[in-house]
Amino acid sequence: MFANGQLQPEVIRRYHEVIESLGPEFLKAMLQDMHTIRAFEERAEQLYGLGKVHGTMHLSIGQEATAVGASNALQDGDYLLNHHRGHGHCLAWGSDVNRMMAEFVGKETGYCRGRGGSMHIADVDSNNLGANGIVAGGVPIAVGVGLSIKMRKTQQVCMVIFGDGAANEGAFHESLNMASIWKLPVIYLCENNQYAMSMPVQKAFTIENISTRATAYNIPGVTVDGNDPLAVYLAVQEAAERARRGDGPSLIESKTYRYKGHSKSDRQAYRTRDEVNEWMEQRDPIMRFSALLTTAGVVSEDEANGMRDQAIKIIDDAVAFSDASPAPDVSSLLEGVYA
Amino acid sequence: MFANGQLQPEVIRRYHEVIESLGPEFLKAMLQDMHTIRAFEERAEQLYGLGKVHGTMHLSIGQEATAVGASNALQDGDYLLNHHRGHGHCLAWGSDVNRMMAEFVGKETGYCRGRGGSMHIADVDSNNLGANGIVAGGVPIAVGVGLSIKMRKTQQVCMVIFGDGAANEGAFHESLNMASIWKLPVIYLCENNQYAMSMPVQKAFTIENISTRATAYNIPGVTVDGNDPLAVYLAVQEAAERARRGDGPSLIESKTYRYKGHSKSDRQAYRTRDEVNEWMEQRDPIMRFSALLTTAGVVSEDEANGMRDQAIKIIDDAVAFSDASPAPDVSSLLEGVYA
Amino acid sequence: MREITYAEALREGLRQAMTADPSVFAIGEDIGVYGGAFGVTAGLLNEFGAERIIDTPISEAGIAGACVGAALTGMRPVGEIQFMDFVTLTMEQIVLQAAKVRFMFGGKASVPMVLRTPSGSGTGAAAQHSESLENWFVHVPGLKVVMPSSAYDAKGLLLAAIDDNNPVIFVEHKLLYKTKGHVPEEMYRVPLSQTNVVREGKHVTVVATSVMVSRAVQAAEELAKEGIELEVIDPRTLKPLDDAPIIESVKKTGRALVVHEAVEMGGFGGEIVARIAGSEAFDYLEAPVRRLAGLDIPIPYNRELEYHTVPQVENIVREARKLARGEY
Amino acid sequence: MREITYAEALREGLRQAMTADPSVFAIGEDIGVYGGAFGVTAGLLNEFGAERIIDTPISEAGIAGACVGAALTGMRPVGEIQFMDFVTLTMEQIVLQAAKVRFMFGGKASVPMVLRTPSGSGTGAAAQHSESLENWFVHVPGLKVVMPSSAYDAKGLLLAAIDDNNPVIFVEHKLLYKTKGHVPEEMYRVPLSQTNVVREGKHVTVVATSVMVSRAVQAAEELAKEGIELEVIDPRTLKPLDDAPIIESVKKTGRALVVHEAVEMGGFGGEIVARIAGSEAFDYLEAPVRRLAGLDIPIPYNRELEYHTVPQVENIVREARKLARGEY
Ligand SMILES: Cc1ncc(C[n+]2csc(CCOP(=O)(O)OP(=O)(O)O)c2C)c(N)n1
Ligand SMILES: Cc1ncc(C[n+]2csc(CCOP(=O)(O)OP(=O)(O)O)c2C)c(N)n1
Ligand SMILES: [Mg+2]
Ligand SMILES: [Mg+2]
Repeated sequence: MFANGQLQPEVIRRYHEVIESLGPEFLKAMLQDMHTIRAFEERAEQLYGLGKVHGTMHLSIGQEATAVGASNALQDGDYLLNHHRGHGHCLAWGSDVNRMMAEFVGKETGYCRGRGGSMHIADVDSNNLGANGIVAGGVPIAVGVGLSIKMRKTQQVCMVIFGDGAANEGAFHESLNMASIWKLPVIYLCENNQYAMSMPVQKAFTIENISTRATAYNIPGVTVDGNDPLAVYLAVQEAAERARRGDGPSLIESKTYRYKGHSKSDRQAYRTRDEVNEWMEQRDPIMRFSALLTTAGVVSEDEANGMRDQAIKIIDDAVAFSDASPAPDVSSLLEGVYA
Repeated sequence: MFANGQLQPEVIRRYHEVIESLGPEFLKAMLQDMHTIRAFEERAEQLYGLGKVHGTMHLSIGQEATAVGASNALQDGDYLLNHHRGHGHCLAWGSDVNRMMAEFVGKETGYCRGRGGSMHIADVDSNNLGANGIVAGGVPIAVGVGLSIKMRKTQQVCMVIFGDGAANEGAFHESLNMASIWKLPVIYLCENNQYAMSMPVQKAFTIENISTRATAYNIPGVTVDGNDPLAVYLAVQEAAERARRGDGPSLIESKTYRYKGHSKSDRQAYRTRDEVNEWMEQRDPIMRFSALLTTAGVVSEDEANGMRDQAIKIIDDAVAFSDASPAPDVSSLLEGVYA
Repeated sequence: MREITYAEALREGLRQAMTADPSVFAIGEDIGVYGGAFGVTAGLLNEFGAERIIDTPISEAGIAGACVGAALTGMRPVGEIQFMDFVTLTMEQIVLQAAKVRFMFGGKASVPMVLRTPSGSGTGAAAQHSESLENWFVHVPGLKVVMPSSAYDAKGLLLAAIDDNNPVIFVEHKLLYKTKGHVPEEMYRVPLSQTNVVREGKHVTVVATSVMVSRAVQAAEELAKEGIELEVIDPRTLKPLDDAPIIESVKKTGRALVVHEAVEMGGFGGEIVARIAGSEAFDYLEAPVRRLAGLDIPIPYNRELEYHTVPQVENIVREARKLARGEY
Repeated sequence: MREITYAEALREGLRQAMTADPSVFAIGEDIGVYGGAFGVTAGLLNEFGAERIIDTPISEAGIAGACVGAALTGMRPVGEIQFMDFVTLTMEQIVLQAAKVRFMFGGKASVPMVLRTPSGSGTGAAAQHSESLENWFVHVPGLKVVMPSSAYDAKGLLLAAIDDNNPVIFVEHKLLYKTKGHVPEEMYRVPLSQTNVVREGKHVTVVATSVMVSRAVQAAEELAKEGIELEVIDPRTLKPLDDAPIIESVKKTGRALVVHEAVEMGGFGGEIVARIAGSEAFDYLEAPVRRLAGLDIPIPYNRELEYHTVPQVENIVREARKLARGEY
């Protein structure tokens, strides 16, 4: 098992340079964020179990590395188009946990005033253009964001995140083609967690790597270990540089795994417990990154252990905030439809 | 120039075997069909000019080789899904010119009783499932035809024809993926005539060959000279065999050129007269195939020359038929909506 | 009498159709091992195998196209679009192909397909998973639109829809899936285009669809205590519409209220009002013809906001009472 | 007074908006060197360059998405969908994204985009190129729907639509492009949601949209010879609808006829009838409220069949006369 440390020396050697260049504070914050995401998701599930949440949710436990690696490779002012399994991305983007939690439970203090809920959390002020309830719903929007950046001649980039399932929507195809012909500054990040609801990638694709599809648009396509935040970080960073240079879009496939069911009511008949356990035990992104940073001497064992507690505290506070927040007033029901 | 015969010996050598195996009658019929298609299109344009046609039309002059090569590679019982520039494919499929012409001018004796017109000519009895006014409209339908064949366990195949422009619709992507994962007996024939209305392929794609997109679905993709009916024939034949074997779909790109404007009212500001002339003079499919067959001794000069006259006679008769045909009766207006 | 749920009734209908006719098959996202997002197809994969219970990639236009192509060539597909909102991705295939092919080809092809899809709010699924878009399809010549409001109708209408040689949009409701009702075991049909007078009454005609039918019946029960008798009418098939029983009823009651969950503006209610106001029933009208329908806002996430976005029993009671008392 | 065509008026409006505001740009298929399928954007490529007059591949969902994303991030895109039928390929982006984003995000984003598209039959383009689907959009909260019937309104409404901070579906008509009218050169606006009484009259209120407005006016001129005076009303903006002038008119005339080209069933006419029949105008009604609209069939290719599929002047004359004479 990874915790035994066998892989460490090689991994550290590989990452020596990047660890040096990112520096301990940055790396610690990444690990802390991964813990916070997991704690958010665990609490979300718990709140759901307690009947405090009306609606559905899509948990990203097991996928924290992709969210944290990707967001950290971008800069203030860049854009994010997120998808339905988006709590992690939103948090990693730097959104306020309190307002996220408040939105999750439908309170007026939530990012969307309780109108959006789990699937629609957005933080427009920080150019987080929202999660999306529609599979691939954000993918064509990325074309417009990319065009807008190009026309406004800023140095921004737009990252659009979507699942393996989304890569089979027609919108994927149209968007990648348009971004490629116009060399738009868009990073297409496909978070391949092996399943689209019950559909395994093996049945939904005849290709091994979704990144192969970049060939159809003559753009770079890479597949990275989505449970390794640094691998994701490096790929997104490279794509962002390319985009800022004016060289156009990239497709990054981040291979990861979702530990929980697709949404609230999933018997998971489409996979085995063994498969889930294997990912949890062998490839857990938090465990791995934690081991890497401790072994590399970036964080101490104590610090690493404290992060989980810190995360839980952050989430406790968020729940306290959302508990204390008012529900939207019915008299405001008609607000916010038109500008 | 081709007519000077320089290319002949090499071409003949290359095609020796296929010319032998197809035999003179078959080849002559192919050439005759190409003439008939051209005569149909020329007359269509003329009728349009005379104000006899209400609506629009999309002429395939210059693209006859693709239509004739493709259809002849298939068998009775196979399915055709055609597109808006579809007169040629329909004729090559063996549909009745009289009823096509009648449909073109909106008569009751037309294939669609005058309800469909140029863009919707279908001959359901011969499994010609119709032209389609929607770019890529037939492409997802091919999935269903393929599934149906598979479930009915027949040896049929389905050929769906579409333009280069259609390859940028989302439907293209969804359809090819579905056909690939289920190994459906579908032949995707992309008739790349260099333009989608005013949009040149160079601006709409960042890839050189549209057939490259087969990579995204792990299926065979080939590009052939679409002005060479034998090249098209061979590619479609191979794809059909593969499909009948149960090995799934193929993508064939047939590179050709449209001589006329996109539709009735096209100033063609997006291309030069020189470009058009070059294709007409250097690569005309009828001229080339005629030269090949005469040089190979399959047809005599006389026969070859007679074919154009024969084509015109066929079309004269078709016009006479459609002229003599009644218009639909207004009292039948509500018919044919529901089964 | 056996009682089963609306979802079970649909499953039984589909199972019987598939057993009786090898050309019937089902296709959609997660309808196999998952059993469908709302469990309608649970277990059918084991019974019929992956060749006839076809799980698809997330490609709604492709699903629709698969149905159109299969239907054109001798099969009778039953497609599922996981939430009605996602029909937005199928409109080209449904509206420009399925609905028109027969007419465009001079009456020479048929497209015997059914597209099942769950509409409606009430589950906290927010704006992109809660829509009721039936009137879009009502507006499209060549389509039929069916909207069962009970377990009994769900099975009977599904079997009739599968028998039908035209494309049928079959609109289910998320909140109805778990509601129970009497459902015979045999393979019965509820004919399409046969409006159902669910409850007789003499004061106000209430035309309601889908989940609103039972709400209207509840409202009728409450108002009956006040001596106001509602006649509750469920068109069941919205297109082609059997409007005669509606017109007849209004001639009797002189008052009409149309209730649906879909957004009022541009909705099916307008069609019903126009049928009444343009017909001979006009002369019998004693009050304005009123609509009660969804607010002109996207469905909000918050439970209470969501509740107030679409008609509830108390709203129907209030409106019908006002109409009956001549307060309009 | 200068007279120019509806197409020219649109072009002038777009040109002025683009000149005045660098965030306005146009995007669509063949709008550049080709000048648009109906010539609306002819010449603009030369004026503004390929960065602001953007020719796209044939990817309608992508065009819609391009508009949504650009609008969300500070631009004011004017998209073109070459024929209204092809909006079927954009419904997800328009209905589930553009229309809902603001509400879903708690009122914190705006999507100032315009989607221009030509509707209507009369050009022999048959079933897949002749539709009038405006009521689909009317049914969607968050959208605005505009439908100019004259060159003057075309320019003024387009400028108002571009100014507006919401997604506006701008429905043009193929047969109107070449019609001429008085159009001032300055950059004037016709405010959205301002219903226009095109012609005053006292016997029958005719509510007409798009190409039907001039047909209604022609019908009014004919009937005037018989002493029947039609009041012709053009809502111009279908959503949000300014219905007060319609209600007022019906209170005056007591008779109403709603005319549109779109298929009658499930169409916008139902909305208008329901607004009238549910309002205080009900008490003034002296006759049923009637609709005259497209037949419930796909648009046929043959010219004569096509002609008879949608309302023509003579049909309006006949219906209005019957209403006026109390023959209903
Ligand atoms: C257009 C559309 N189709 C179907 C759905 C229902 N749905 C929501 S998430 C999901 C699976 C998505 O899979 P993937 O893209 O791999 O993302 P993941 O859930 O695995 O993160 C499905 C089918 C949807 N929301 N939108
Ligand atoms: C969905 C859709 N978008 C746009 C159009 C308008 N249109 C008709 S043909 C055409 C060009 C098609 O190009 P291509 O697929 O290359 O076929 P070609 O005309 O060159 O044969 C366009 C834009 C359409 N009919 N359908
Ligand atoms: Mg996935
Ligand atoms: Mg082309």
